[in-house]
Amino acid sequence: MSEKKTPQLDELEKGQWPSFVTEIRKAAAKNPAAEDLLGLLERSYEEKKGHWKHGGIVGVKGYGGGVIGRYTDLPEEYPNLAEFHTIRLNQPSGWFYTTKSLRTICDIWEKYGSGLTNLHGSTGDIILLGTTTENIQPAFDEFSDAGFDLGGSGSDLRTPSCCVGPARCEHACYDTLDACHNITNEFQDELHRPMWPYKFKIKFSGCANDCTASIARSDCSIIGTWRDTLRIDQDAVKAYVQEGLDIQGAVCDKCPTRALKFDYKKNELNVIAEECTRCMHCINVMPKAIRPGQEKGATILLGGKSTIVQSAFMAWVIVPFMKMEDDYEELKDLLRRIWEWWDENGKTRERIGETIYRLGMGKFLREVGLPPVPQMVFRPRANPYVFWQQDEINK
Amino acid sequence: MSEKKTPQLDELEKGQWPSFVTEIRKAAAKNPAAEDLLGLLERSYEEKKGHWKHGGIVGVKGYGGGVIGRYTDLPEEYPNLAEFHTIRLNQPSGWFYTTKSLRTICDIWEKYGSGLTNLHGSTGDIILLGTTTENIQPAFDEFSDAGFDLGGSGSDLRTPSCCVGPARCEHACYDTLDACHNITNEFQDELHRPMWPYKFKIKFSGCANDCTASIARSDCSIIGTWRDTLRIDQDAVKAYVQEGLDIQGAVCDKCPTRALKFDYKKNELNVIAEECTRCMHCINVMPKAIRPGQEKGATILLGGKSTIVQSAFMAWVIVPFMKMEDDYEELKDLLRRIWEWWDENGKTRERIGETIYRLGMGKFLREVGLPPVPQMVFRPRANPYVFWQQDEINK
Amino acid sequence: MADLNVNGQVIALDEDGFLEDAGVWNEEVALALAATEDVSELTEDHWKVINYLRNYYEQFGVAPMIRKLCKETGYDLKKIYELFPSGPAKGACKIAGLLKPTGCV
Amino acid sequence: MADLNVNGQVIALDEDGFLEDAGVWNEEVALALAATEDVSELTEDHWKVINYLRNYYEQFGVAPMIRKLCKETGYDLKKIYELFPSGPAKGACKIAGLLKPTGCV
Amino acid sequence: MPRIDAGPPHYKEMLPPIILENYGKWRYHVIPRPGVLKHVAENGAELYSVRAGSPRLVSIDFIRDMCALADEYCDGFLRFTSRNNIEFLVSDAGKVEPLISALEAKGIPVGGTGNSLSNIVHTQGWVHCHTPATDASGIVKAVMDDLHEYFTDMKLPAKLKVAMACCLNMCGAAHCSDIAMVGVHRTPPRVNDEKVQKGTEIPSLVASCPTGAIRPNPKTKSVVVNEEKCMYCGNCYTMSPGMEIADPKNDGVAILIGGKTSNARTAPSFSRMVIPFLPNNPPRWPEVTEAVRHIVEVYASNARQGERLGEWVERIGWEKFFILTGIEFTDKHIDDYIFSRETFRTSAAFKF
Amino acid sequence: MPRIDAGPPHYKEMLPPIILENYGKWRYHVIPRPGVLKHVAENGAELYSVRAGSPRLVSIDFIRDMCALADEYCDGFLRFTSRNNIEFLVSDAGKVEPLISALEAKGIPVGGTGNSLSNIVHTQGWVHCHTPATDASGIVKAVMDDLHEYFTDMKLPAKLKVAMACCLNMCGAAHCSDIAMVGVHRTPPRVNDEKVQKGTEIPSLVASCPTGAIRPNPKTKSVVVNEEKCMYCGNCYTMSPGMEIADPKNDGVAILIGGKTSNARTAPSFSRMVIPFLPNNPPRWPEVTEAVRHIVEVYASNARQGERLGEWVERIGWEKFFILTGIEFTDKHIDDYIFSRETFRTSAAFKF
Ligand code: SRM
Ligand code: SRM
Ligand code: SRM
Ligand code: SRM
Ligand code: SF4
Ligand code: SF4
Ligand code: SF4
Ligand code: SF4
Ligand code: SF4
Ligand code: SF4
Ligand code: SF4
Ligand code: SF4
Repeated sequence: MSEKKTPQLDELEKGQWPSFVTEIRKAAAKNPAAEDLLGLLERSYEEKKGHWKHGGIVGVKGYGGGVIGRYTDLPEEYPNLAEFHTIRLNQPSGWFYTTKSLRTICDIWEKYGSGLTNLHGSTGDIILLGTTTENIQPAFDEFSDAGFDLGGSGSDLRTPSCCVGPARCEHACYDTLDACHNITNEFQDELHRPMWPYKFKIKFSGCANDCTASIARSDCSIIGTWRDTLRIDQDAVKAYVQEGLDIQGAVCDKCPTRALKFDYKKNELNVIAEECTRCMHCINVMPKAIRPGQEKGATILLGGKSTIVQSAFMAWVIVPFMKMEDDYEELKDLLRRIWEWWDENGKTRERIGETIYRLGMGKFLREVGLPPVPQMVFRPRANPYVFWQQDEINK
Repeated sequence: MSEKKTPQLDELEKGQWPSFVTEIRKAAAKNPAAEDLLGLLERSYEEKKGHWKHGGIVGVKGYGGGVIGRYTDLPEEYPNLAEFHTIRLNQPSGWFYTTKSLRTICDIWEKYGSGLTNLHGSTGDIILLGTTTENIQPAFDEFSDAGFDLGGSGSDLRTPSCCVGPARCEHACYDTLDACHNITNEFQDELHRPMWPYKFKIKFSGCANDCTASIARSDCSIIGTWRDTLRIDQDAVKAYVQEGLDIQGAVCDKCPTRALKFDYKKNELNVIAEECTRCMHCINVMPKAIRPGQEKGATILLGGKSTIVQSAFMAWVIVPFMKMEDDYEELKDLLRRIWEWWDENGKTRERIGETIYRLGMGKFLREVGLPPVPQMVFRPRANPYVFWQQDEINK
Repeated sequence: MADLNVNGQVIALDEDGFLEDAGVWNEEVALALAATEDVSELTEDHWKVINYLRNYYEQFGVAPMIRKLCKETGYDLKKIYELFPSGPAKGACKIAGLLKPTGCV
Repeated sequence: MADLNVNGQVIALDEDGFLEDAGVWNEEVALALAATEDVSELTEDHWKVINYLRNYYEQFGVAPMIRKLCKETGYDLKKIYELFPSGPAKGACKIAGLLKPTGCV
Repeated sequence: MPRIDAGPPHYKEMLPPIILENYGKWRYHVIPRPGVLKHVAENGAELYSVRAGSPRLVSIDFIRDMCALADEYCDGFLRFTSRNNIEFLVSDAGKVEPLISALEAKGIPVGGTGNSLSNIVHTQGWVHCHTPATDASGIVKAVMDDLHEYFTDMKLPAKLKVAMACCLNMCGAAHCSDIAMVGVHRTPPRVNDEKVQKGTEIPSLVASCPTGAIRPNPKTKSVVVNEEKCMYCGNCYTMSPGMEIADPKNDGVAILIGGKTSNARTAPSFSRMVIPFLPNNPPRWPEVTEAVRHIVEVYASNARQGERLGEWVERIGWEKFFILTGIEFTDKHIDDYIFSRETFRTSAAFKF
Repeated sequence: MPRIDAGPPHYKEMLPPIILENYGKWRYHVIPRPGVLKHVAENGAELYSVRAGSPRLVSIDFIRDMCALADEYCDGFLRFTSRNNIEFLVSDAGKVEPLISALEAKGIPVGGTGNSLSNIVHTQGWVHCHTPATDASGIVKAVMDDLHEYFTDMKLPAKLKVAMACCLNMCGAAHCSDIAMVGVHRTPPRVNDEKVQKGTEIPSLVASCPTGAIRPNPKTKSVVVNEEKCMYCGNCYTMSPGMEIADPKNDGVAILIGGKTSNARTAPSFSRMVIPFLPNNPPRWPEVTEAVRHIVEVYASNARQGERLGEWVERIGWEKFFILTGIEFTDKHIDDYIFSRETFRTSAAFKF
């Protein structure tokens, strides 16, 4: 079909890595919007600038989020991109699919959209790239019938995501897939109807390796851990020695707290339980010989986000250890209290981490009812600027 | 003389550490202001509060600083403390004295003051505690005749101080006493006539042990260092081995950059020159065997101050290496440029470190003409918020 | 999006169906906008929300935060979505003739 | 410090010799204050400094920074000390009837 | 009527039998070859995951192709990773090699496991977003072409996580990656008074500027920008269409390095600026690909085994990093934003 | 006429001959016994420095006494250290012991060298300052009495630098000490409108408050304090006599630990809050002396040889420190000021 030349994009069909241009071209063969996209993108490559208008606010009935409105600033030239909205579908926990479910998505998207997707968006959603205002509602209706629902956008709970966890990983300290699914379903209202100062992201990682990068990428990061002692299988240790692993160098010397002692003579490895900070390093290197302890749960961290505006924040510990059980009631209750506090105290477009930074951890902890513990900080304050409460001073 | 009871202070004449109360009592035997001070202090101990009025501004002719005005808020009861000002005398470099010079100070102070002193004030001055407005000028006149001069106070250069350095320390990488004396004399105007946004302190330490705590306690910290390689005397190393020093454990393992390699067989210690950060640790433990290199000079750090108001600042590197030679012209020139910039840009009561923090190192470096080098930072910025200059962008 | 025809007067809308010129808003325009957002009639409840939004905007130059809207009108979010199926931003603000909410999506 | 006697009127000074009540300042008072600070007469140069200080204070509610004083009057610090031997704070501000400088000593 | 708030499909419907049977009972894993993970369950069951690279921006044709492979080799089950790779879940060991051949025949690389470069987390760029300073997919394609061998082999000292974000919003969460490429502006926004008047909540716009560079202008009912104070973050444009900041002549890419999010050994850390600006040179951004390759190569040949990029730099010191790479250090590397103080070298110990 | 700007006496006039001769030519030193440094010059010359404790606040009688000793044992030369100890510069080895005896006879302790507690750097307190929240000399005396043995012996793991500052201005530079005692207020200033009206530049006063708690009150021509925002720093009082903040019922002492300024091994570091408040109980502040001794003892019995207090705590982790000492951790330990963010534990790795 396409007669238009795209010399720059053509360059990106060369090379060994699979090409997104080839993908757009495939879609363009069937869909005029995708075809226009090739032209528009080539134009951007020439001019070194984007051609999408600012903002856009479209959606489906009953929801306040889940769709990103998008219009080109060159509708005359690229009429099929006059409306080119994105639909965010909530992925299943752990990004597992049957081919059947994926094909269903493809079929619906072929009907209502450009045929282009992102698997996945950076928050975790299935991103369906490019449809018209008119098609949004019918597309949603069919996705809904097929068992899919929208993800988050706007100042709401964003689509939670989780690592592969117990489905395929020996390190998982709690059931990340179940927790993610459960929490997502519990907070459908918060996910679909924006009501807060800004967005709020939750990510679930089964251990401190943090394979969802939750500590940097989510307001609430839930990282699996254990309270007792990691378990060492001495036979497996000996097997590693025989394979030639330098246990002292590759494991003990790299343990951040030097909690591991290797006995050369006996080929035995022992841990000083109270020194271990459960960083996962030794377990990573020797998964056959070392495993997490048995009293498992998660550490809850709060406040992660990227650079805009007040600098990037890494999430920090607010609950050192929480059991992930009883339908996650403890976690749900905590989240509700946090949101209530944030909603009451946050400014527009202020992430929870920024609100706490502005108002202080002390106030946050007191008002949310969390007990202060040294695990919340790397180190105590370096200044003596303590706020005293009315009931603590002598009248 | 004193009939007044001081039961609380009496308690502080007990115990093994020499007592300041005993000292005040000695002075009180000859001086009524000192006697009143005992009473006033006892009263403070009873009431748990101070009895000095706010502020006070007194001085000598031609100077804007050097005297701290002080009046009690109970002049009726303690008439001899109605005026009880402090004179700051500039100590000699390194706090070295002949008994003759100290006696001279005592004699003059006996005549014009309470007979009480601090040897020394926390900035380094000889602190003469307690005199009247009337006595300030004549006291100064006599001190001046005896070869002493006032130190700093107010928004001026504060009395510089230095470590014992080459006078008695094998580690000194430059002549701290000479530098301190020279700089103090060069900037007498800045020392005696406040003219800046706030105070400015300089301290000189001969090596990274920083025995004047300059990095925390002075706006400009001048710390001796060397550019080449530390020198190791292998015979002395062997002697330490024989004395039983655990070189691997106490020296090599504690070297922050692991720059030292100990050869057990040869009893030889070697350094990887480019890895060494000249922290002084190994030299401290083995002064007979290890010494600084031969190409000596100093690192210049800027911005140190204590907690009020914007938090404590530790000084940071602005010139990694400067030779301390040629009458310190390079240092003087730099100081002048820094002061000029600060005076132009600083707000009232804003220390240089705070001004730079507020306006940015980039602006400071560009305007003061200092070349940016990685030694100025532990690590580069974590955000992409770079300011571009007009000549760097495409018009 | 197509323009709006209110009693013969053609009123310009942007792509998202918001008023191009907020100055032309009046109650009839509101009614016409409501129709575009699946709101068939504007009840007292609707007007309470609309008026609150307009007053707040007039006073502060910004739309209120949702929490405030709920608190001050006494309607919870569920109720707001019942009144305005496309929600407070796309629905209520549009009908109230406020600016298109920007920012966070 | 003793009070000041200006043409028979007794004017209260604080311990440091600053006016207790800045409102009583006038040129004669200035002259009397000058005497307490080893300034025997107030020349045109003196008045330039005094007037600058008073005007600045009136406008901003604070005394100017020294750098500003020097820049605006055109006198360097040396000259200021020649005019007011006890310096800009204790000398010039006092004679100009400004508040006692607080803060940094 | 569609169902409302039904939530995502249940993950259990998506799991292959071998996972359902061994759920939470995996014992350990090994990496028999690049791109293949072998997980062994307590009962001895073995699952092979074959990891394949994807451009992420894919057509439904591509998805259907992958589904066909999954049907053939994995009984119709597959997953995607948190870095947008595809994982084929093979329960029959004999099908691993044939699957890999089939993938390679389609030009789909297998790799990204263990000490390799994995897929680049990235964003929309000129393909779909309104605020980009550069494209995302294009740079990613160019860089992955260039570093292909590091994806298919495991010859790096440790895992290498590269991210790309097309503007400072950093949707790619580039702020904690081993290497981050970030689209940056370098000139202040140009105020379009008409658009600000018509389409903007002025108080929110003013409040959006982190450096306080924007002031309302009551006369024009618009705003003015103090250009001295602007550091081109683009946050004002997010708030208002009237604050155009895209500038083809000056937009480009910054490189930050040394971040990580895992807690293994060292605490998670932010990426840090090493190259403040490289020009936008589509379609292949040669300056960017070269800079990234150079950093990867210096890292690969200097770091110790098991050392993440940031761990290596922190051990040798950033001053040494600039020497080893030959990258020029400028005032732009020195932080001058809110948390600058903690980056200043408050110590006299450093390397020359 | 006095000389103006003549500067301090030249240090060379103050140096004993042995120093003049060996200036810059010292080769090494040893510590033959606590309180004595033996410096050996390249030419073999030996200088003994005998270090004696001083209360710092001393009378001229005391100085004359010390001069008498210096005349007798050191040919009339002595110095003071940066921590206010006195050093007698003895060039005749035979005079060291007699000097020590003479000092001890006068009740002057000899020590403070090597791995000992040295003198406490401190400030004016109720003796001379207008802003103190507590006394300085009194607490120092009480603590030094209590820890006397650590001054005269060298039985600590490393040097121990204790500082005392009587208000948050921290003239004692307590912010980087192994142990710091700091006078603190706990209630907001009480505005005295009259004093503010008469004696205060209101704009400077308003600007002085780091948390923006002070607003001008045009009606009263004074100011009002938002008590919620006040953290009792006292900076406003420094600016205005009308902002009285001393409060006998609530003023007291906070303890911070773990700072250092030397660059040896680890970078200089700030002291950190471990006890937010202890009451002012003159004359001997038992709560303070006990707390300090307790911390010293836990440190002494747990740290490794050569480890400064802060190095020890950083190695074991602050969470462990609170367990070992039994000090209660509260919300007051968590920073909520400008640079709080860098103190938050942005890591899932910690000890229970
Ligand atoms: C689609 C997606 C990028 C992608 O290609 O994958 C995306 C796209 C946009 N993001 Fe994002 N963000 C996406 C994940 C992220 C992430 C990563 C994450 O969630 O792990 C971040 C960093 C983490 C964080 O939340 O801090 C992120 C940080 C932002 C920010 C800055 C927020 C902040 O507080 O730092 C903005 C600006 C805003 O909210 O106004 C933003 C805004 C946007 C907008 C809506 C543009 C805007 O200014 O309004 C982009 C729409 C693009 C479009 O037209 O399609 N996006 N955004 C990601 C969502 C897909 C999904 O749902 O799965
Ligand atoms: C006398 C001395 C304490 C002592 O007992 O030794 C002292 C005493 C005062 N200092 Fe100081 N400071 C003294 C060394 C310090 C130090 C230590 C140092 O210089 O190494 C510091 C911390 C380092 C620094 O400069 O940051 C220090 C930080 C302050 C501050 C806070 C300044 C800041 O920016 O953080 C103030 C408040 C001010 O300047 O308004 C202050 C203010 C004061 C005032 C003038 C009180 C005031 O608010 O106006 C005190 C007068 C007491 C009196 O009546 O005698 N003093 N002051 C020290 C000076 C003696 C000398 O000249 O040798
Ligand atoms: C599949 C995936 C989880 C998922 O749900 O999708 C996953 C899976 C595994 N991760 Fe991961 N990680 C995955 C993303 C991550 C991330 C997040 C990211 O890349 O954005 C991280 C944190 C990144 C960081 O620190 O910046 C991550 C940090 C780790 C680590 C810690 C590495 C380190 O030493 O710093 C390990 C342990 C190891 O490999 O030794 C680990 C280990 C593992 C193991 C070995 C766990 C296991 O026993 O099954 C899995 C195979 C790793 C491999 O590729 O060699 N995984 N892993 C993700 C694959 C992404 C990809 O396609 O490349
Ligand atoms: C006399 C004095 C310098 C002066 O000009 O007055 C001095 C003298 C020496 N210092 Fe110091 N230091 C002196 C204050 C300091 C300070 C500043 C302070 O205390 O406020 C510091 C930094 C404190 C800090 O880090 O918080 C200081 C940190 C050091 C260090 C590094 C210790 C460490 O490992 O952290 C050494 C090296 C050592 O002792 O191994 C050192 C070493 C030395 C040596 C051994 C240097 C030498 O070879 O002559 C001297 C004898 C030390 C001893 O007492 O055992 N000196 N030294 C100061 C004595 C103060 C006192 O009366 O106690
Ligand atoms: S975070 Fe831990 S549990 Fe989850 S996939 Fe990674 S290694 Fe496994
Ligand atoms: S998990 Fe980490 S801290 Fe614990 S023993 Fe292993 S390596 Fe050490
Ligand atoms: S700072 Fe260095 S040179 Fe100066 S006294 Fe201390 S150890 Fe010696
Ligand atoms: S001076 Fe410090 S860094 Fe250098 S070799 Fe010695 S211990 Fe290592
Ligand atoms: S990083 Fe910026 S330009 Fe790229 S998708 Fe996110 S918001 Fe859009
Ligand atoms: S780009 Fe950022 S800094 Fe510049 S005016 Fe806009 S919001 Fe402010
Ligand atoms: S610390 Fe405070 S109270 Fe003590 S002398 Fe310094 S300014 Fe005065
Ligand atoms: S004490 Fe400090 S915080 Fe409180 S009002 Fe005064 S200046 Fe502000």
